[in-house]
Amino acid sequence: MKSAVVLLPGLNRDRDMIAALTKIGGQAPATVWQTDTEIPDVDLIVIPGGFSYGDYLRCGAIAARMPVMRAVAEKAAKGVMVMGVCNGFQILLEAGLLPGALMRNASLNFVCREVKLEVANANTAFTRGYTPGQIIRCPVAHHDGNFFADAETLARIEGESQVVFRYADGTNPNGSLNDIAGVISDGGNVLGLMPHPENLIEAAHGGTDGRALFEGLLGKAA
Amino acid sequence: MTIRNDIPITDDLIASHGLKPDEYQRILDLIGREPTFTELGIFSAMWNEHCSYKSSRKWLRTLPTSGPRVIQGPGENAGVVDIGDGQAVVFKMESHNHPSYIEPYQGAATGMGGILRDVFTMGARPIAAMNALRFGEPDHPKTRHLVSGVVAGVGGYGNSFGVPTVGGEVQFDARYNGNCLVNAFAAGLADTDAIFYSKASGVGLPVVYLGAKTGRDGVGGATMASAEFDESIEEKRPTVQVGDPFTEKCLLEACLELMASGAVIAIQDMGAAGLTCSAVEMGAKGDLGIRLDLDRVPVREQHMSAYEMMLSESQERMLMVLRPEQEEEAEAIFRKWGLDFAIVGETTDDLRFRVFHQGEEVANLPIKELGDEAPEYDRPWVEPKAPAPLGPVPQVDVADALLKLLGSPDLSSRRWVWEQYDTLIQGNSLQIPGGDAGVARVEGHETKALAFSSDVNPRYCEADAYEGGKQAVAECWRNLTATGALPLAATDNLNFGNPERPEIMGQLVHAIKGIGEACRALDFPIVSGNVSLYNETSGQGILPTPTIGGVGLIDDWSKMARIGFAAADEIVVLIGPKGAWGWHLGQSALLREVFGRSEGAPPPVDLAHEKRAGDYVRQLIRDGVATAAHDLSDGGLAVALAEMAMASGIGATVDTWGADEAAAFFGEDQGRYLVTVSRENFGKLHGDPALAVSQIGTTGGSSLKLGNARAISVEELKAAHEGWFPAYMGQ
Amino acid sequence: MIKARVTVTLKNGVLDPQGKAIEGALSALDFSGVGSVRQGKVFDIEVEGSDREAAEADIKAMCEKLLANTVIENYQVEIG
Amino acid sequence: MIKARVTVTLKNGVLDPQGKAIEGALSALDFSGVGSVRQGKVFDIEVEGSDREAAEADIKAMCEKLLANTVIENYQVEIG
Ligand SMILES: Nc1ncnc2c1ncn2[C@@H]1O[C@H](COP(=O)(O)OP(=O)(O)O)[C@@H](O)[C@H]1O
Ligand SMILES: [Mg+2]
Repeated sequence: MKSAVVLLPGLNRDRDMIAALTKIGGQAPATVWQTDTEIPDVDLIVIPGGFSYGDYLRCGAIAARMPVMRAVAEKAAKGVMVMGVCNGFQILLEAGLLPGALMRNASLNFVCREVKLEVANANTAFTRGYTPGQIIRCPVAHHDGNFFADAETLARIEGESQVVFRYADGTNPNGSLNDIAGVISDGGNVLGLMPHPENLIEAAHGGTDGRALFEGLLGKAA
Repeated sequence: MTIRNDIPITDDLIASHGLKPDEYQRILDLIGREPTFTELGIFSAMWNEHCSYKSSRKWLRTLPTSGPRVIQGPGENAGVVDIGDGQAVVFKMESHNHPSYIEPYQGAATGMGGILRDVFTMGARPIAAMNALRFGEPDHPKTRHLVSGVVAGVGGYGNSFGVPTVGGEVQFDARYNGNCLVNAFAAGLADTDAIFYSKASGVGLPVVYLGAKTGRDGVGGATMASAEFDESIEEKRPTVQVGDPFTEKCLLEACLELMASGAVIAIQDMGAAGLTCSAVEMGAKGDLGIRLDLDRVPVREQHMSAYEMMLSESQERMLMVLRPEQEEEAEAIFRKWGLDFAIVGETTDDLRFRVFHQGEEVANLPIKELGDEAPEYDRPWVEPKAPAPLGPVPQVDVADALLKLLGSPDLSSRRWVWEQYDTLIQGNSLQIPGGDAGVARVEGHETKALAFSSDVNPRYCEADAYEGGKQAVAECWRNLTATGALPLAATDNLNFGNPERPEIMGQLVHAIKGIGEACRALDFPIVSGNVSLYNETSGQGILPTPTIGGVGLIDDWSKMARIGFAAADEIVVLIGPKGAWGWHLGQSALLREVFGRSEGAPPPVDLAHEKRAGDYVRQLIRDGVATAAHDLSDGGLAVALAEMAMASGIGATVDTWGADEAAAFFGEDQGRYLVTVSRENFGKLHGDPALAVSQIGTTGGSSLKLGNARAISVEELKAAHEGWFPAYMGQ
Repeated sequence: MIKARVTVTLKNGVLDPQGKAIEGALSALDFSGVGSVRQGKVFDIEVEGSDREAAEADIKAMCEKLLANTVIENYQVEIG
Repeated sequence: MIKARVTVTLKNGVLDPQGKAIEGALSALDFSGVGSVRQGKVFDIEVEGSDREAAEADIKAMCEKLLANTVIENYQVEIG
């Protein structure tokens, strides 16, 4: 399976993501720069975390309007899998590829800690490495991860099982509605999540709970 | 409105530039005429305490700065130390105290920005950061505001830039009420054959300006940083600099890309006194003149005068000498990252620093003298007074006292602070804050890792600056050792009051002597550092605070030790000096928190013992015998045991220790470690005849039982320890 | 040169963590009688030219495309 | 009930990284002729009572104490 990582100025977990994809997938992903208007033929496009454009204006807002994102949208429309982690999630929301918005954390503080995640929908291309309802460990590191959607949207995404990850065991770090940590598009090929599975994939990270996501995705199911 | 260059130089103007009459006379002697206004600004920037180290230089020279692994000691943007396999660690610590007091968020943020720039200017990618913070007493009306602003600022910058914060310090004391301390540390990794320096070489080469545009930020800032605060502080406000971590991150990537292209001959970041300091340094070091054309400097405000441009402290800027044939390539890299790139001058062979603005030569100064002939003072100093002897200390209820200490401002958990920092980014963090030292894996290497710790006990230094200086080094060295790391080298950030007062100067001299002696004894050279003086408000100086930031090397991180007990039913071993210990309560946390007293001498540091004990513990860790390790520091044995229990959720039972339980459990005698070993391995604790290696208890259960005191559940310990900070900050 | 001010505010019903935190902080500072606080943004923009209508149209387009997230925010343009 | 709007803007000369980034983004989006962009904040505040002057004084105090960072920001209060 081939993958590509989108690079934008200010992203800073790009190296972490590239390392995870390389280690688990066995080959380095292609990279595309913000001004690229074409994305190579890949099965998976990943937008990593960080502070694209410094998180200025709104997180992900400026990045979402860069040329490369038009190309991402076109690929997504064709069914290519797209995953946005943290800032990547914010960018996908700003680009209109996912429903809802991410507001400032309820504490107003940046938060970096390990949380528990419930795999609320294990029946997606991204989560098939997990069992339904499985609780995993995963770190978060963000300032704006407080998921919000209006009542109607919320009812819809809950009804359609578009909530893929939820903060579990009272570990919601940011005030997200319904403990939402990750959502998927109605087409099932675009996933956004706040936590960082790429930072929990090897012994050095103190755990490997994030691995199954990449293994499932990259067709290396454990 | 622009400021003209022919403003008459009056005594008031000289004084307001922080120059003393004899210093001004020296300027007249050097250049043989009256300086222009811009030249006066340039001299004031180069010759203030912050840039010239005029009060401390004489003493800094006494520090050990070399060693078999030291590639670059003090004098460059950061120190460089060989870690083998063709790689080096590049690190430094720097203060941003005054700016942080005036505007805590931006002050701390730009402090982080400055230290990160120091590291990547040398060609290293930053891999770890620490922040050592000191605030006034918790009840002081400004303290909460400073804590929240400084922590948010450190995080706001470091998180966005993308460096993991792996450690730091937070302390409170009334002596910091009027001057908080923000000491920021950064370390990066570079290849030993790709380290970049500020020394220019070659005549007629382009001097290139890179990064963000120049505004009026901090004009006069370096002068401010060297001035004692008084009530007129309000007037100094408009000089606040605002940090832009996004631009800095782009600058990092652009610089590393450019360095890899081979285009860079010399590079220097613009820190304090911006363009002035960086240009003079590049020229003076390379025995070259520099000619600057200010009309080419990218500015973000209109009508900036030469004076303002030369003194601006706008952030995220660099100066570089470039190979002319690679100019286009270089420019393309910077444009790609959205940064300014402008050729603003050239190197010359006349050893003059010449600055042109709107067709006028606004400065023409001898470049070497600007740097090298800065005044140096042998300021008068007096022997610090010996501390008053310690009176009798009553017995305490050990359990109550422990809970009180764990929940005190200085010993409580700093989780509220470090959870606002990204501790995991880059995916190499093996130990995040909360242990003895932060540990980051060396990317691309199977087994190697680096350990980082920042330490000083200012109360010890106040009571005895010499022992306190030794202790700061020893504690840092010990914290690194407790992870299994071999301490390699250190950086020092010397924060003191007004050096023109002989008592303060005496503290500085003694602290440096102590630091030097400890560094020599422990093979722990100082490779970089920073001095921050005049931390004084209305005559009240801060506690002497010589912060030591240390770096250690772990050959195989799979054998690294952590502070948490590894398992139940293991043996708890205390390692320390032989013979009767002092059970030292002078200047202890117990004395201060429980009895509200600060008396006595600080615990003395026996450096030969430190070395021996540290080497022994490190070997136990490397041999896989020690399953957990922790050094003893503030709060002594009881606090150390509690920390090991809390980190693991496993309790322990520890034997009683003679009649004086207060001293036994809370004494702060130096040179001690706790390790745990399995029962099978207990026999492997080879005896070192010079050390006391004693079994003092066993791990297990869910509570901590110390001597005759009531058992405290680990949950209760944690509640006390984790509670204070969030409650204090209102969360 | 035309100067404009754009004000972007959260739509009714959209969660405003910052506004809420400020409410709490104000009452902790003993300001009584504070009802709700909602936080928004302003942008002071200078555009070249002298045609105010064209500028207004331009700036509205900027709001739609970038300055506001119209899923959760409203905007308002004043030409100065 | 009195409604007030507080507008907080950066003082002249203080670097505005957000504004700068927005300028860049606008020109990347092909909006031409955009000079400078400066970003600020607005707070819409409801306070109890009907004494407009008292409310204004109160809100100014809130600005000084919390809403504005007067080291780098100016503020302006409008009572609605
Ligand atoms: N400002 C800070 N930022 C990050 N970590 C911090 C900070 N202050 C304290 N810590 C961490 O909290 C832990 C306890 O600090 P401290 O009591 O100073 O440790 P020690 O006694 O081992 O030197 C350490 O791991 C330290 O790195
Ligand atoms: Mg320690």
